Amino acid sequence: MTKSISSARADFPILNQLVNDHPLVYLDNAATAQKPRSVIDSLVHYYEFDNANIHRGNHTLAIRATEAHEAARSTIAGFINAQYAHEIVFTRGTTESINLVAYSFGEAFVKAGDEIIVTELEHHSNYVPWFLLCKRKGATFRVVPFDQDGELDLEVFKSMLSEKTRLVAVNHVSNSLGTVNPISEIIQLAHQAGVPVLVDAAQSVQHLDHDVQALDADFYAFSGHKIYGPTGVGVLYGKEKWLEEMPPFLSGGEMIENVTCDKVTFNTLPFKFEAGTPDVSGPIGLAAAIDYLIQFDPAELKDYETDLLNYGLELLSDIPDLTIYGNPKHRSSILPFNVAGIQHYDMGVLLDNYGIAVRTGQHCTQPVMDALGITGTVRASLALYNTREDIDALVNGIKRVQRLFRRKS
Amino acid sequence: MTKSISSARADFPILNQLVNDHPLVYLDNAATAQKPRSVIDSLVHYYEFDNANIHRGNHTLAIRATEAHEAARSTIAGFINAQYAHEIVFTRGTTESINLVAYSFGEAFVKAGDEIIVTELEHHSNYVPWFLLCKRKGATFRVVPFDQDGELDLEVFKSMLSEKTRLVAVNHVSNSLGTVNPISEIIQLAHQAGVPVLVDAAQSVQHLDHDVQALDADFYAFSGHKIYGPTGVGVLYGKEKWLEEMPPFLSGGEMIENVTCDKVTFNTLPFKFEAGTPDVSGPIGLAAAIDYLIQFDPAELKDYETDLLNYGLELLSDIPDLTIYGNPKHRSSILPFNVAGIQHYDMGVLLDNYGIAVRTGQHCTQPVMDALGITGTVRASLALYNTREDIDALVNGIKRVQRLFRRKS
Amino acid sequence: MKTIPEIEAQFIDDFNQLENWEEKYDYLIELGDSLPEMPAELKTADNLVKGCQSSVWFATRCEDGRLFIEADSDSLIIKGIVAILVQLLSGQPSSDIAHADLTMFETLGLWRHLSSQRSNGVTAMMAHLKQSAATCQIN
Amino acid sequence: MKTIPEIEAQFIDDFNQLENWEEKYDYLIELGDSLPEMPAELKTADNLVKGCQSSVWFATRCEDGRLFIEADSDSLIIKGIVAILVQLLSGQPSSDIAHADLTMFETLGLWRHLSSQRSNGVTAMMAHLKQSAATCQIN
Ligand SMILES: Cc1ncc(COP(=O)(O)O)c(C=O)c1O
Ligand SMILES: Cc1ncc(COP(=O)(O)O)c(C=O)c1O
Repeated sequence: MTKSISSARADFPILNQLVNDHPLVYLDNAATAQKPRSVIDSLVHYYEFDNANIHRGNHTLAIRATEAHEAARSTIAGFINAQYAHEIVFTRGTTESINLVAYSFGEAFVKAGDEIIVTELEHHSNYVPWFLLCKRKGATFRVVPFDQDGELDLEVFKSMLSEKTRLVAVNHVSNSLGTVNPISEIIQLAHQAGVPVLVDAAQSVQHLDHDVQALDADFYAFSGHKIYGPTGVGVLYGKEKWLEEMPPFLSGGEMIENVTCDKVTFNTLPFKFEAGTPDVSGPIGLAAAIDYLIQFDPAELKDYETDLLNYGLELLSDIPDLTIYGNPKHRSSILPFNVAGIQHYDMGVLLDNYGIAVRTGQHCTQPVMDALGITGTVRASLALYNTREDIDALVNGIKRVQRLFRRKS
Repeated sequence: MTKSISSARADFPILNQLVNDHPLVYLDNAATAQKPRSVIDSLVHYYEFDNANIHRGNHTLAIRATEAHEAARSTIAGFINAQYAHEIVFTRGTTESINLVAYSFGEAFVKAGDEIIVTELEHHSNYVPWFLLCKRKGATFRVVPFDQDGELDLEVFKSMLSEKTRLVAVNHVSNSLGTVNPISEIIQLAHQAGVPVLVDAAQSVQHLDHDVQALDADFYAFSGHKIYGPTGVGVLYGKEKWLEEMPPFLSGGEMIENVTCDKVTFNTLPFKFEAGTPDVSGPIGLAAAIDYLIQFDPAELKDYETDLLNYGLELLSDIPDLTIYGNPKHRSSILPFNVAGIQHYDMGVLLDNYGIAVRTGQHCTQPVMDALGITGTVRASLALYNTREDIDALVNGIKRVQRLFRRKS
Repeated sequence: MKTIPEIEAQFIDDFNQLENWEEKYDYLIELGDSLPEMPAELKTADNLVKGCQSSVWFATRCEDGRLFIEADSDSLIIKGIVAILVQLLSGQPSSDIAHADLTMFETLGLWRHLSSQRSNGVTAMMAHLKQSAATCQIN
Repeated sequence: MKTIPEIEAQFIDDFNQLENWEEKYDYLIELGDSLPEMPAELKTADNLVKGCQSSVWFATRCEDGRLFIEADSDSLIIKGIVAILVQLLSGQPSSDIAHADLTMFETLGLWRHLSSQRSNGVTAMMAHLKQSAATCQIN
């Protein structure tokens, strides 16, 4: 028996509160998702019973903590269908995962004259590290544009791929428009040209397919906090062959095999990339989040989220003076809009007074905003615990803000 | 009224358990310390009421989370007496803090022919990053040796300081011997030569003075998990003038001011060094740990911990065939030893069967072990909740293990 | 001309008389509406205040130790805040501006948004104005 | 010669008869004591197993598809484990070694230490031996 989606909401303690005298309507899930009770409990259990430094301890707590931490690695490997658990490197989040690859893959494989391809739809975290890598190495930074529907221009992408290309870095879902990029096709095209692909899955792993072997992704990065897990933990998946060939990134305890005065050798995967005492509890909480998520039937969950998004798109498009941004063939969980005459910041602040949490501004995607010729958007973003009532509340809130502003003019 | 030290133990839920049918005796505090109830509660409260992505949100949860996170920064700045809160950069731990400086300070200030000075007493985390930096830059890696008491040779240190020296990296307390290094004197000598100093405070901040301005430390690094805080959060303090002059380390969201196709500018301190969604809850838990710690009278706490250490040294030195390593003038909270005929690993495994948690092996200080000509030690290490009864249990445990082995021979 | 504390007291009084947050925002937006229009040529990158989520421009002019301020924002809420700052500070002796603390914004009971670290800009705006005030001397 | 599973069953039996952990360790250390001494010249860096907290050396010799093992450790507990491995595997057909799973160590009920990821070395030791077995062919 799978868990029913309607039972989800009650599992998230934070949702059961008043904000500014209104029941909280949390629609800022693309920024960070809330945590089910079981995730919070897993952290409490860890600190109340098992906390110890891991991997090199011989006492019972250290062994329990190590087992829990490494079981979490296996859970996560299973969830994204990695071939080996040691292809899972724990990081602080998507941003650190991408930086790790930019530094380490960059050191090993990128030199002057080479090219890196990203897209105009990227979050700064999948844009700036590559931009800076190119600057450091004298490589060329190439950006695939998107069209007015918010879709990547695959013809331009194909024309950019060449024997100079060292890596393609692209998100599966855009965090500002919600575009679902044709990630399998992009990976196939890149692989035909012999180029590896890093997938920024920060906005997709919690909603869409996440089978790294089916996708044939070379690198796959995501953040725990956006998939109902704790803050401060993220994942870098890398194919074993790449991770083996890459030099370490951070150095220090844990990632060392041998240190003498004039020579240092490194530990095996994944520890080579995990210097210092890890965030022991973070992965444990993340595994609890995944255990929570996989209780639902994936097809049912996807239908539910798609239905909710479409309901939102429909209701929002009925609001006068409201513009929805992008019109991609496939969109995931993100509703980006503006209302004429009301700045996005003002909309956010005023909605908050009705207890409605949305995000406003550039969403760390300045190139997207520049391309659209706007300073920002209001972004409502959905999670599995959201309901049609949440959308209704949002729509009502927008209308009330419109009335407030209309009174003024 | 300050809190009495004897009341501390009851605040740590994990300590109240049986391990292998014996009450847990936790003496692995240098590896990681346990967490008081208030720290665990602060995490639960955060996730049950305030969780949100921070800094750019305009809704109530985002504001509450931002306030809590930034209040934590101020608490920590106050605790170590930093001049400005923006001199506090959050990291995953001491290791990441040191790597940040090695990369960023290294990029800005270290070139071929320059020299970096570390000591033979360093943890790998304050050794390998400098070793690798020197290799990358063609700089010279210099190591101050220690003598048979486990004290650094300051004459050698003085003779190494020159106009080629770019940085001195040294721990305040050695994690394998417990030596309290003359850190003020080292900083003064370095400053006289115009050289900045990074203090690895991983083993000192929880026990000894930690006033960065009084010490005049240029950089100061420590881990939350060793000072009763959560795993996965650490601190890098840097003097404003250094942090201002250093280039960013990781890049992506949060640390960006402006991104266009051909130019990227960076945010102000401390955000320049904090790329991506931070571990929001980690610093909140760390601040709760500091709030817990400062309830005690510092002088009383120091006396208590010194007394406990001396009690341990006294009792251990009465055990036949037991060697205590090092004999420094000042030692802090660490009891390193071996028993003749019993390998450290065996001692650790067997003590665990009596519920006693110690650490065994090299303690990520292979150069120390090499200098002592041993493969490792048994290390018991103390925290504020330890008691004389814990030491008694350790001593009894050692004697029982000795008997077990004596039966065999 | 009234002093900064006097004007502050007046604003606190005004806001206290408003019953609910809708009325307060109404009043704030009205204040923004009453702000004299800022010439487009003054909306330069230099006059843009960093650290605000919305665009906020301040142009300052120093006359014999007094700072005169023109300002604008693309957010009507922030424009209201900006209008309060202009009414409070524009034409005041620069030394008074340098010493103003403006904790008033916390007591208006309106926008926790505006007092918090980064989302707001009150801090950033004040820092910007204080910097201008610092270079504005009596001659 | 008994097969690996037969010897395994014997060890499980032996350990089950011991009453408490002290006795089990006693027995383990005895097993270690009975291990033929390993010549010092075989304790090379190549023969040192990586991933163990204590030093563990394995020297292997292939004779007509059978793997012969000499071993030592500076830890008496690990030496006991090593002795079990030698009794189990030394002289066995290399293909049997390649397929041995040695979950036995989990059922001995002694050392959670030894079954966990890194602190132990049983995994590392087995990986080391399986690698040697893989190159040991019948000729
Ligand atoms: C002296 C010293 N430096 C650095 C570290 C590394 O700290 P962490 O592993 O928390 O990054 C430790 C702790 O293991 C330590 O004891
Ligand atoms: C598409 C995308 N990539 C990367 C990131 C960065 O993730 P994090 O801030 O958790 O490192 C985000 C989230 O903000 C995102 O939405």
